[in-house]
Amino acid sequence: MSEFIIKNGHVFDPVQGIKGDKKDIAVKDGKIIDKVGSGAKVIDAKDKTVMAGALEVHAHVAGPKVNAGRWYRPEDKHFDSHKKPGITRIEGGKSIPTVFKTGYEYARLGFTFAMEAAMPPLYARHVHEEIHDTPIIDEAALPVFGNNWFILEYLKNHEVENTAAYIAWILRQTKGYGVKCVNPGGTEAWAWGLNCLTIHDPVPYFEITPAEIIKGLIEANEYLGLPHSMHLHQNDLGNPGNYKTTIDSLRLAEGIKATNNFGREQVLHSTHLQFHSYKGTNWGDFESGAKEVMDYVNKQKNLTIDTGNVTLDETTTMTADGPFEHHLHGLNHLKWFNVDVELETAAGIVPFIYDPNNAVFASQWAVGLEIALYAKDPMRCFITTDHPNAGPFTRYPRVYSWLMSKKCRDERLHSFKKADKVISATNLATLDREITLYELAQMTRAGPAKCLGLSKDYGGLAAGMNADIAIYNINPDKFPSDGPEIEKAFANVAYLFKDGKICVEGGKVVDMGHKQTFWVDAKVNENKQVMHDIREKFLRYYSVNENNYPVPESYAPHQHIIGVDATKA
Amino acid sequence: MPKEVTDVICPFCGTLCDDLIVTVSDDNKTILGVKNACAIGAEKFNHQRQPGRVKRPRMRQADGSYKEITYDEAIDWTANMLVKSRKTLMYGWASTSCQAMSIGHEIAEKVGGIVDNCATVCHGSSLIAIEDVGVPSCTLGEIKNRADRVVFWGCNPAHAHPRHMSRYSIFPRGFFTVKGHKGRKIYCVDCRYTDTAKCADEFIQVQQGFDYELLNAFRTAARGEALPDTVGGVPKEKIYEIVEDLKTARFGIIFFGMGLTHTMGRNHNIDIAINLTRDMNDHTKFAIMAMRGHWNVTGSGQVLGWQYGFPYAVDLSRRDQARHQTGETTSVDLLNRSEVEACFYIATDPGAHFPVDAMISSSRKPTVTIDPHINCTTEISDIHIPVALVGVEVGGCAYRMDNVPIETRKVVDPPEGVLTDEELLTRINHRVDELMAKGGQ
Amino acid sequence: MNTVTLTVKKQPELYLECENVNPDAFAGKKADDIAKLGAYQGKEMSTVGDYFTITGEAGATAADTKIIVNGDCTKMKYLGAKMTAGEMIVNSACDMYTGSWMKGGKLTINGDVHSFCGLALAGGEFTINGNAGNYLGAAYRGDWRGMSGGVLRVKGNAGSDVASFMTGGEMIIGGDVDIHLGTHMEGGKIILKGNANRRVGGQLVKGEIYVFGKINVMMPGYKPVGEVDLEVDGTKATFVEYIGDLGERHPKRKGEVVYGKLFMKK
Amino acid sequence: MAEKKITLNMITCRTIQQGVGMEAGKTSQKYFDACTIMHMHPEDMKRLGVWKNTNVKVTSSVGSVIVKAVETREDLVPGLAHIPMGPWANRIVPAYTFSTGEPCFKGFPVDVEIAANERILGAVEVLQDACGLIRK
Repeated sequence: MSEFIIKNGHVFDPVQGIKGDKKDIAVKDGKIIDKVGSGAKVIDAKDKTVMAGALEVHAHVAGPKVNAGRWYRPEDKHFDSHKKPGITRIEGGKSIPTVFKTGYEYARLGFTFAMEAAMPPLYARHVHEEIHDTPIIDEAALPVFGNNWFILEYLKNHEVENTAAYIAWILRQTKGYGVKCVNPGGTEAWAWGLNCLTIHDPVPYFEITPAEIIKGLIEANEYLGLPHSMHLHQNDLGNPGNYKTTIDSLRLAEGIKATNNFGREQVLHSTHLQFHSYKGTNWGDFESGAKEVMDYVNKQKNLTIDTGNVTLDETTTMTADGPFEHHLHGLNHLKWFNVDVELETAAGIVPFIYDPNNAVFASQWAVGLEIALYAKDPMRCFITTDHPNAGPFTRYPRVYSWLMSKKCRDERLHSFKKADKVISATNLATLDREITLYELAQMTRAGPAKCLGLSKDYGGLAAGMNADIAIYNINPDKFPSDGPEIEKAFANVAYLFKDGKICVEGGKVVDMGHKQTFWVDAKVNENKQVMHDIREKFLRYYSVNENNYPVPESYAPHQHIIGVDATKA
Repeated sequence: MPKEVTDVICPFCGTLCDDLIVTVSDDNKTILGVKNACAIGAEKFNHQRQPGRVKRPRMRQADGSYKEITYDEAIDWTANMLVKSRKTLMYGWASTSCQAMSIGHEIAEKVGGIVDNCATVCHGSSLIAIEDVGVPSCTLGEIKNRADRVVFWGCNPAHAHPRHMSRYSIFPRGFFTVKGHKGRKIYCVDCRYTDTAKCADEFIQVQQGFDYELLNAFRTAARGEALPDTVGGVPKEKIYEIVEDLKTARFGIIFFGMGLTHTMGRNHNIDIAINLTRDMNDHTKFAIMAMRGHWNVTGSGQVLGWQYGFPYAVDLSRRDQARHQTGETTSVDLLNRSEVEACFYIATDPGAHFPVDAMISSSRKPTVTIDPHINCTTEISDIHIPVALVGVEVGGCAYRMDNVPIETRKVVDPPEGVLTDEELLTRINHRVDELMAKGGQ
Repeated sequence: MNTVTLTVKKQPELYLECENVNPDAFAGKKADDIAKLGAYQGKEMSTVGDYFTITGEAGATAADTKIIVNGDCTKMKYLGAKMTAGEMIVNSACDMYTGSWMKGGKLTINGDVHSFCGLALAGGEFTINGNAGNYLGAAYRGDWRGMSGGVLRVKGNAGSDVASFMTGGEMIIGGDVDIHLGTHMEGGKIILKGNANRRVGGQLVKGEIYVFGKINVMMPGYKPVGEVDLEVDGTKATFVEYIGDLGERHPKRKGEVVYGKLFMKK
Repeated sequence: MAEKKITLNMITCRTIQQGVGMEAGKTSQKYFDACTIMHMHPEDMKRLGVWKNTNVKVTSSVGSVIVKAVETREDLVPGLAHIPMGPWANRIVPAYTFSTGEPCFKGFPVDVEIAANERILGAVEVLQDACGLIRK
C-alpha cells in the first residue's frame, strides 16, 4: 500500500486536542503513523481543513423500509437520476438516495462510516444485501429490540441475564452492532392499532410498561458491555407536550454506569431529540422544549444525544414507530406504507414536505438547531437529520452553515413567512453561539466514535488510528460567513482517505475503497432457557425456520467483527 | 447412502416455503424425493432429474433447427448483441437470485438495457397502486399469529399458492389465534366459485370486471352512506353486513391476486382496495398483501429498488439516468411498439406468458434466452443458454411475497459443465467490457 | 417573436427523444446551434439537426420564440415538454410526453397524441386538435400532484386515466373517454362533451366534472342532490348535480364537508 | 336449438394443474393436458351444442386458438369462460395494456365455435406458428 504525507493543513482533532494548528499527517498501510519515508506521496493541504472521516451515528440508509421508501416514490427521482463521469454508477433519489448515491454522497461529504439505525431482525438479510452494495463507507446496523416478544417476556420478569443472552444471539444471527429500541411497547400495541404514549402506558397483553423495557435494555446492554449503549427512539415522538415524556425516559438512566472496554461513557443514546422536545398542548400553542430537555442532558454525563435537524425539504419519513406514521398520514394524507413484522417490530413510511411557510415546520427547524446550540459538551451531542426523516443527509452542509454562522441562521429565521410566530415559540433568535470547526469535529467525528465504542481507531488523527481522513477546502483563518459558501465547502471534500486510500479527490469519486461491515460478537454463558425459548418460538410463531434466519457469511464479505466477552464466572 | 437436506426453500411461488426436506443421492447428483412440498414444488425438484435436459448452449440455424455451441460462443454472441443494440429489453429475473440480478443490472447499465421483471404481467398493477397510495401490510407470521378476518379477493391460493392457507392464512394456530381456522372468519370475493372460495365461510360472487365499483361500495358503506340496491351483482344489505363485520375484526387482512391486477382498471382495483384497508385502520387493525407469483419476483423489485429506486420497468437505455414509466418502459408495451432492438430473456418464459402479438414482435429481433430448460421462448430465440436451476442446484437470495428475504439452498450439483446464472452473467459482463474497450458503442 | 421552423428530414428507427425541442431549449439560439442540441434513440446520441431541417432563429427568450414543426412526428417523444413560455405548433401526430410538465406558453398539436401527454401540466394552453391517448393530464407515477393549472383542450377522444390526481386547471374534452376519468382528483375542472365508459370520479376528493354525454356505469359513491342550470364552455343547459365520491375522505371548510361534484347534462 | 357460434367473456388464470405441468416442462404432456382446455358453464355448452371434451375454436380480436371444451370444476357463471394461462390462452389475449404494462388477460370477448376435427397445436408449435417460424 502506498504512503502519503498530508502537509500544511489546519488540523482539527479532538482526540489529540489539536484546534486548527498546522500539522502534517502521515499515512501508511491504512493507518496514521508518526513518520513516512521520503517516497511518500505529498498531499498539499495548505489553507485547507483536515479532520478525521466523519461518523454517522443514526441514519436510515439500508433495509426494507428504506427500500420501500425508494421504490414507492418514483417521483422522488424522476428528474433526479444521473450518472457522473468516471467509475461511479447511476445515482438516483433526492430524499432517499439509492445505495450507490448513498455511498458516494457520504464520501463526498467526508464521511467514512454510517450506522443504519433500525434493522428488523427478520429482515437482516435485506439490510446486509444493501450494505453490501453501498460503496466506500463502512457500515453497521442496529437490530431493534423494544417491541420484541422475547424481550417483553423476559423483562416483564426482569430477567436481565436472559435478555442479554437473547441480544447476543440476535447480534450473531443478524450481524448486528447493538441495541436499538423504538417506541418501546408502542409498536407492539400498534399491531392492534394502539400505541403507548407515555412510559407508563401498559403494553397490551404483555403487561409491561415502556419504562421497564427501556431500563431493562440499558441494564442488559451494560451486562454485555457492548461497544455502543442502548440507542433509544422514545415514546410519543413528534407530539406537542412530549418533552416531559422525554425527560422521564432519560431519567431512567440515572445511576447506571457504563461498563465496557471501549472507552464509552454513556449508557443511553437518545436519538433525534428535536422530535422529542416540544412543549404546548397542540400545534396551535406549540413551543420549543429544547432548553428544558438540554438542561437535563447537560447535567447527566451518562447520556449522549443526536439532533435530528429539520432541513426544510420535501422528504420521506420512515420509522419503526408504526403508529406515528399512521398518525402522520392522517395529517397530510400522503401515501402511507406500513409493515408489521412478526414477533419483532413494525415500520411505517409517509412522504413529508417541511414547508418553510408553515409555522410548525419552521419551529421544528429552530428546535433542532437549539438542541445543538444548547449542548454544553459537543462530545455528547451529534449532528444528524435522522436521515431521511427530518431531511436527507445530503443537506448536512446546510445544517452546518446554520450552526456555524449566526448570520446565516438568522437570515433564514427572519425570512420565514411566519417569522414572528417562530421567534416567539422558540429561543433560537436569542442564541448567539456559533459552532466552531473544533466543535464540529467533536460533534461529527470524535464524539460519535466514542459513543459507538470505536474511539480507539476512528474519529481522530492520532498515530495508530485508522487513516480515514477528510480534507475540506476551508481556510479556518478566513472562515466564510456566507451560508452558501460554507455549504459549498462542506459539500465536496478536497480529499477523502478511507483506510489510507484516496477515494474522493476534488469531489470526484476515484476509488471504491475497502468497504467493511461492522458487527459485534458477544460471548455469553450457555443459556439453555433462552435457546429453548428460541426453538419454541420458531416452531410455533415465526413464519421462517430457525435455520433460515441467520445472515449468511457471503452477505458481508468484508467483516469487521468486534468481540465482546460477557461470560460470567 | 442417500442423505436428507432439511430447511430447503421451495423455488416456485411467492410463499417461499422453507421447510422442505429433500433426499439426494450420495454423489450429490440426483434428487430422490421431496417432502412437505406442494404438488407444483415437488414437480420442480423432480423435473431436475429428468433425462434429456439441455446442457450446452444452442443456436438456431437457418432451417429452424438448433445446433449445440460452446458457452464461449454463446457469450460472445450475446455480448455482441448487447453492445450493438441501441435499446435492449432485458426481461425476466423472477426465477434467479438477487446476486445474479445485481450483475445483470451492471450489464444493463453499460449496454443501455431496460430491466423489467415478471411483475410487468403479474403484480405490476399492484406496484403502480402502491406507488400511488402506499400500502399498509405486514409479514405472513403476523397473519398466522393475529388475523381473525381474512379476505381473499380475486386470488386463488388453492391453485396458485397451494400451502399458503395451511402455513399462514386459514388453518394455522398462532400466538393470539389458538383456535386456528375456527377463530377466523374467511371471506372470498371472486367472479368464480373457486377452490379457495370453497374453503371460505362466505363467498361473494362479483360480476367480472366490477371489483372497483364493489370496493367503492364497501368504502361508501363503511362511511355510513347510501348505496344502490346492488353493486357488481352484490346486494347492498350484504355489503353493509360485511363491512360492519370487518370493522369488528381485531386484525384483518385482505389478500389479492390476478383477479384484481388483470381485470379492467388494473392498478385502480388495488388502489381502492388499499384505500379500503386504510379506512379500516380508522376502526381496527387491517393489512393488505399482494399474492406475489414467481418465487423471487419480489427480489427483483427490491434489488432494482435499492440500485435505481424503481421496482420494475427500469429504463437504463440512456446509460446516464434511470427512468421508469409503466405503459412505456414495460415489456409488453416495448414489444407492442417495437421500441427495442434486441431481447435478452433470463429466468422466465414470455413465450408462454405474454400475449402473442408481443411475442411476434419479439421473434423479429435478435434474442437470447437464458433458462435451465427448453421452454416456449427458447424455441423462438437465436440462442438458448442453459443454466443451473436456482434454488435447487445453486443457492442465492430470494424475497418472499411479504418482502422477507430467505437464502435458498443448493441441494444437488448442476449437470457437469453447466454454468450458474451468476457465472454466466459475470462472463457476459467481462466480454461486454472487452468489446466496449475495443471501441464498441 | 421569432419563428423557428423544423421539418422532419429523417424518421427514427426506434423512437426519438426530443426533450430539446421546445422554446426554452431553443431560446437565444440560431439554426446552427439548435441543430447541435441532443436527440436520443436509446444509447445513441444524435442531434436535432440529424432529424430536422431547421430554418429561422429563436428569440432571446422562450417567450420570444415560436416553433413550427412540420412532417411526421408520430415517433417523437417529449415535444414541447417542460416548456415555460413561447409558442409551439406541431402539424403532425406526436408520441408520448408531448406537453408534459409544461408550465406556460401555448402548445398546439394538429394531430393525435399518444399516452402520458400533458402530465402534471402546471400552466399555459395545450391544445390537441386530434385524439389523445391514456394518462392525459395525469400525474407522473407515484406523484399526488397531477395537472395543477393551465388549460388543456382535446378536440377528439381521450383514453383511460385522464386527469388522474388533478389538483387544478381546466380540461375540456370534445369527444369520449374510456375508463377512469378524474380518479383521485383533488381540485380543478373537467368538461367532457362526449361519453365516458366507466369509473368517472372514483376516489375523488374535490373538484368538478361536467359530462354532456352518458356514463356507462355510475360509481356507487355518487349521490344526486338536485338540478342546476349552468353555462359550461359556452353551452347553456340543465345539469343533474351529484356529490361524491362518498367513499372517499373530504376536507371540511367552516365545519361543512366539501364534496366533489359531478354534473350530468340532462 | 344450439347456436353455431356463441360469445363469451374470457378470463385466463393459473390452475394447479397448469403449475405442475409448467414445472414438468413446457413440452410435457402434463402441461399440454392442463392448458389446452377451456372451462365452460354447462348452460353455455348446451347453448353451443358442444359435448364435453370436444375441440372448439376460440376467436378474439387478435386471433384464434383450438382448445378442448370442458365442464368447469370451479363454478363459472353462464357467459364466463376460462382458459388456463399458457401459450394457448395467450394466442388470443389482446396485448393492449391501457398504458399500464398489463395486457388484457381477463375480461375480453371471444367467439366460440365447435371445431371437433381440428388439431390442438403443441406449446412450442402454437407460438412458432404465430411467429411464422414454422416452415410449411
